[in-house]
Amino acid sequence: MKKIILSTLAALALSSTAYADVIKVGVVGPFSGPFALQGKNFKAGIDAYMALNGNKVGNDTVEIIYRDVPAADPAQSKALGQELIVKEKVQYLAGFYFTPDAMAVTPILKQGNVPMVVMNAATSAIMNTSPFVVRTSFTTWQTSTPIAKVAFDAGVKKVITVVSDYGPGVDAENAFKAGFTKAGGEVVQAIRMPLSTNDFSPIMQRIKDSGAQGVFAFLPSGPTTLGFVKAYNDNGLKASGVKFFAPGDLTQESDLPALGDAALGIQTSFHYAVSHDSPENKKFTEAAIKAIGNKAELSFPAVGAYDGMHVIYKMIEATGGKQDAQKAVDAVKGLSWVSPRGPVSIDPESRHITQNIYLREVAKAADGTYINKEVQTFEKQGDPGLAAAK
Amino acid sequence: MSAVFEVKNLKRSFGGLVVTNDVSISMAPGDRVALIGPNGAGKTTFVNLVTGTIPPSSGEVRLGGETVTKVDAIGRVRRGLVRSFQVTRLFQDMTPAEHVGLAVLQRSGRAGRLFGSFLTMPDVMAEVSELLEKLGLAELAHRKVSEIAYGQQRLLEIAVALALKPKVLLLDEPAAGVPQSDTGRIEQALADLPKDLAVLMIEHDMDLVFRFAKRVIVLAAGTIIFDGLPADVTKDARVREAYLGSYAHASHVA
Amino acid sequence: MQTVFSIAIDALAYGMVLFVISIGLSVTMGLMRVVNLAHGAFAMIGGYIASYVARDLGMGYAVAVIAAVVITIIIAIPIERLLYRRIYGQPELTQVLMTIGITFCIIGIANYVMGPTLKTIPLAGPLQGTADLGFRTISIHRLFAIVCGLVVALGLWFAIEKTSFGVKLRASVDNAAMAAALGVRTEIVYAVSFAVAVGLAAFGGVVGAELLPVEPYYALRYMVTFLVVVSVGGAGSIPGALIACLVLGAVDTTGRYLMPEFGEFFFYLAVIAIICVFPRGFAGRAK
Amino acid sequence: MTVAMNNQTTLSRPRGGSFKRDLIGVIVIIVFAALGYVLFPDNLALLTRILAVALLVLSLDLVTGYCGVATLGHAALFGSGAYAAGILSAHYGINDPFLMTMGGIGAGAVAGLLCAVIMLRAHGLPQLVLSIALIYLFHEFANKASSWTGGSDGLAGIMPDAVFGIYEFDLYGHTAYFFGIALLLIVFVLLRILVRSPFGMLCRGIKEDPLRIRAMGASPNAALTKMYVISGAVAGTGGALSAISTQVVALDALSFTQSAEALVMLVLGGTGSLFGALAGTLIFMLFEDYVSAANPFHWLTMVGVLLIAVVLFAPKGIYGTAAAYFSRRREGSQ
Repeated sequence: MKKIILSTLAALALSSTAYADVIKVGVVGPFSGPFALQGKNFKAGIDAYMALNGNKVGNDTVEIIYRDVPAADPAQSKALGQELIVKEKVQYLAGFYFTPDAMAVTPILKQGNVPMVVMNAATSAIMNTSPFVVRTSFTTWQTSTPIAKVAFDAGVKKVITVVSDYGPGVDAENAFKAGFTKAGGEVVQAIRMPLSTNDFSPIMQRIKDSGAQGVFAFLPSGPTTLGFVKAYNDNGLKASGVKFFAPGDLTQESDLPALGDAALGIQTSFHYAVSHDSPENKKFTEAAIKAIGNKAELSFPAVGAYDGMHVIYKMIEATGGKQDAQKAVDAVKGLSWVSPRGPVSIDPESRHITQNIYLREVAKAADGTYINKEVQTFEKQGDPGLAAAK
Repeated sequence: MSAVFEVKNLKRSFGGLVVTNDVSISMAPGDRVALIGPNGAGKTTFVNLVTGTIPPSSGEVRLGGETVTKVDAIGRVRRGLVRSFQVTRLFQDMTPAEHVGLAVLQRSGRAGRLFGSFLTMPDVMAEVSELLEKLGLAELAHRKVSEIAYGQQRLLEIAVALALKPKVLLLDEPAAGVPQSDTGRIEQALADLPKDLAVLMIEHDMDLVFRFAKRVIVLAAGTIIFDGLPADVTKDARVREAYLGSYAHASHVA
Repeated sequence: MQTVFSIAIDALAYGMVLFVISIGLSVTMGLMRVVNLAHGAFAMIGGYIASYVARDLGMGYAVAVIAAVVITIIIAIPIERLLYRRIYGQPELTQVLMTIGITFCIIGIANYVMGPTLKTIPLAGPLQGTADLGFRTISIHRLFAIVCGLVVALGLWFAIEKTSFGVKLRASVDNAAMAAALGVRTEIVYAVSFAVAVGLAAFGGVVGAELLPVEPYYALRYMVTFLVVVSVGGAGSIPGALIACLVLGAVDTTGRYLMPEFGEFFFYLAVIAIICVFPRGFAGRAK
Repeated sequence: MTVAMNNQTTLSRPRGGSFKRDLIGVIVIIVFAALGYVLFPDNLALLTRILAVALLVLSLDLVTGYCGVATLGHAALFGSGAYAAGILSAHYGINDPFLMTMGGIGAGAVAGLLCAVIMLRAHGLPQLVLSIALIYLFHEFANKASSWTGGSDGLAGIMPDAVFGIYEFDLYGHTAYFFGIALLLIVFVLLRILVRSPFGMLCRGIKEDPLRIRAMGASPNAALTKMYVISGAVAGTGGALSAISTQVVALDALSFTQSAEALVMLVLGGTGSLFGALAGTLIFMLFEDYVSAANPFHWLTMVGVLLIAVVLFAPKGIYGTAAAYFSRRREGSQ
């Protein structure tokens, strides 16, 4: 008898969460610490989406719960992910700026019956760790591959690659190498430097001595980017005609004011520029700038978060607010919409976003601010990284 | 009787300055020797050379017939050369029982044990009680050192040294800084030192020297200028010169 | 051969920038015996002030440098009176706890007030651009940093070794009670030294900003580098710090050129090697 | 306080049985563990993390609190344990949690030996810098050996088996929590025995005056090396617990940040006491969790204020100051 009452109670408890009016979304990201700016962009993207689309899906109210992982710290990320699922009873997990933080949480998705929407972490392999992961950002392979063709077409046949020695850096190096040798070029040297490097003059000397016509670089956005670009100018590489190619992490909009004139003319390939010219983007940037408070701080993680929210809203719609990870993920496979970055879709197989990659050049806008001006479009790019890993 | 402790032609210079010059001393078990000398005579350097804290420029130190010149300070302690310190160096947070216990454990090769406590080792405790009682410290056995009087700390220094069962004991001014009222107990402790132990005492207090030593060595400017009976030391012309002239020469020697 | 020269110049420039930023820490740690992990935080404050004055107020580089030094010192005075004074002579670990706490607070406040983005300090006209050395170009600012390093080194050496204040400072360091008995007001000596150290931090933060850009996490990001450089030199020694900066700068730069993928290894292996050979640092005095 | 003499040849034992205090310690830990389980059943992941870090801080207390070696690189031992346990599972398929823990203990001890050999070449500030250099070398090494460690992506694929084949390491973290509590209790009891042992006494002596210890014929460096190895085993236990409970190991386990945080927690609680280490860890991590959830954007300032407040108002650490206060009270009332 007692058992029946208990199980009835349990069922009641379960059903009350399943048909709850409030649907919680747990967002894990770096909201303090050296990467706080990126976390701030997550929040701006989410706030923008909810400002434009309301906080209700059907009868259900969406509530966001933020948790801070200041730097790549998978143990902390896992503990917070667990807490969000078990204690806060979130139906969706989202955010994740760093790959290891995302990878730490994917093993518990199945048991927790919770889908994860990755809003930034850019290593291809995340998608393989769980069928409940959907990604609305990009992969380093995706953004670095097109620039190889750009470099080759610009007449550069010998390139030296310089990357920060960590996961995304190595990904960028491999992606560029694959694309560039396929096009017929030669990578004369591949340099990996420690993440903490702050004086790049000796690296510039290496580039000079290598005899390469161009340099492909990948560094995480932030202070090192500034040092690298300055060193590139100050050591006379720019003047001597060594061309500079990089994925757009290097010319993140929030770094551009600091880079200033030093960055002018640098070409990068990326999935999103704040200056992208479309009505969707205009709407997005207006709302996001309002949310973040300072236009100069807005950059790509915000659009990943914005589209991530779009995917989550579609999932809630499809499941009617019930907790069903499989159904939610299935519902967005093949989903396509027009994002602020352009037309995008979720690849049904990899659950990663298919999108346009743009070649951009740093330029001065009419109002004196620096922008990434889109000059060329590579349409409907998937993620070549997964194929390469196989 | 053969020498238990020998120093032969010991020499040490810092740069061009010779601080210890050709010092030779030989001691047999049971000897009670006092080493005296004016300020800056090189006594501290001599102690450091003998204990192995600094290496000599040339010369030899022998312990129980074995040459230990190349042996480090720890090795010499293990071979039976133990010293006390001029200013007590005790562990302020530990008790006298723990001090002596640690010394006994170390001597018997048990200081590295990861379990148990000397408080539960009967043989160690017997030795600890015996030593503490002998030196009149039993009442204070479980007080922290920081809470006991300086005179008693000096006695504890001697207890720790004895717990190491030395063959040669180097006492560096054992009564320094002790109020007059307490020196009696220290003198008593010195008088009670094991009979077969060779003791070299470095001391300023001439009364103590005369009561304790059977032999006196005078060090001046790094050289032995006198080695003989206490009764003869004040009569020696060179000793008088060294002490009375020491004020004039101090700046050169120091 | 050109490459060797080129690397040598890079090493010199990098070492001097390190020197300018770290030397203030050498003063606090060596002369005042405070493990001041908040040193980088003061350098960062200096950088922010200079950036605000030069970029937002448009008042020029020279004004910015002076404003940064003066205002940082003014900000530091209450911190010294209320907090640092409590940890003089305390165990090192207590000092570590206090100064890390101060650093966290300053980072949090900087993040709140100035925002998380990088801040630059526009250079004065003559410092912009690059100079042609014949075989390579180098930014004029780097040359300026080298000169600053030399001037600071000479100035400090003179102040400590040749002035009456230096005598009082060294006396207070060696034996505070004795110095006080001789009529030296040690409290004032400490306060002035602290102000000098903070001023140097701010100056270094501004001059070094081209290499170590100003952002809220500056204070923690480079804390270790400063600490390492000062300790390898021997805390409190100006020539020691200079040698340490030049040697470590050279090791780091050369390593980065020859085998960039092992850059960190070279630097820290050199640190270990140096300390094993000089356990008190290059110019460490035996106590 | 007077010491009663039983007879003429043996001293009485000091008052206040140490066994009683051990028992109290164990009971306090169990009570806290039970409270944590009852009050925060949904936060077991965090509580397990606290347990793992507590082991690291205890291990740090052994070298810093009991031997006076200041280090900002202690996570090297913790991380080595974590990676060893993780690699056993991810690369060799050894998924038994006890074997993984043993692997962590062994690796931690080896790392401890390695660190000791280098750390003991200097004292004071240069020693602190050596520890920093070491932790960066460990970190870089793990980053470079990415085929073993997963590099900056972290080591995934750690799948510990159920404990005794029954208790799975599940989402709710019950097993991990109890596993961690068991490890902490065992380590705590062993460390209580250790710090009271002849060796523990020797180390306290070394902390106060290494020269005096040399004059007693004992080698401080040999003792410190031994303590470092023991400390490594303890930290390795914590690392293994972390790897088993989170099923992932990343470079942050070997980072300067982790080391510095551990030191902050230790000083916060009070050095030279096992309870201080535990209290410091618990207070710091709960505080951090609370303020970072309350304000994910600006919580660092609050942590800074806490540290400053502790130095100003509890200079011996929170536990150390409280213990001193109560013992004064007790003595006053007698």
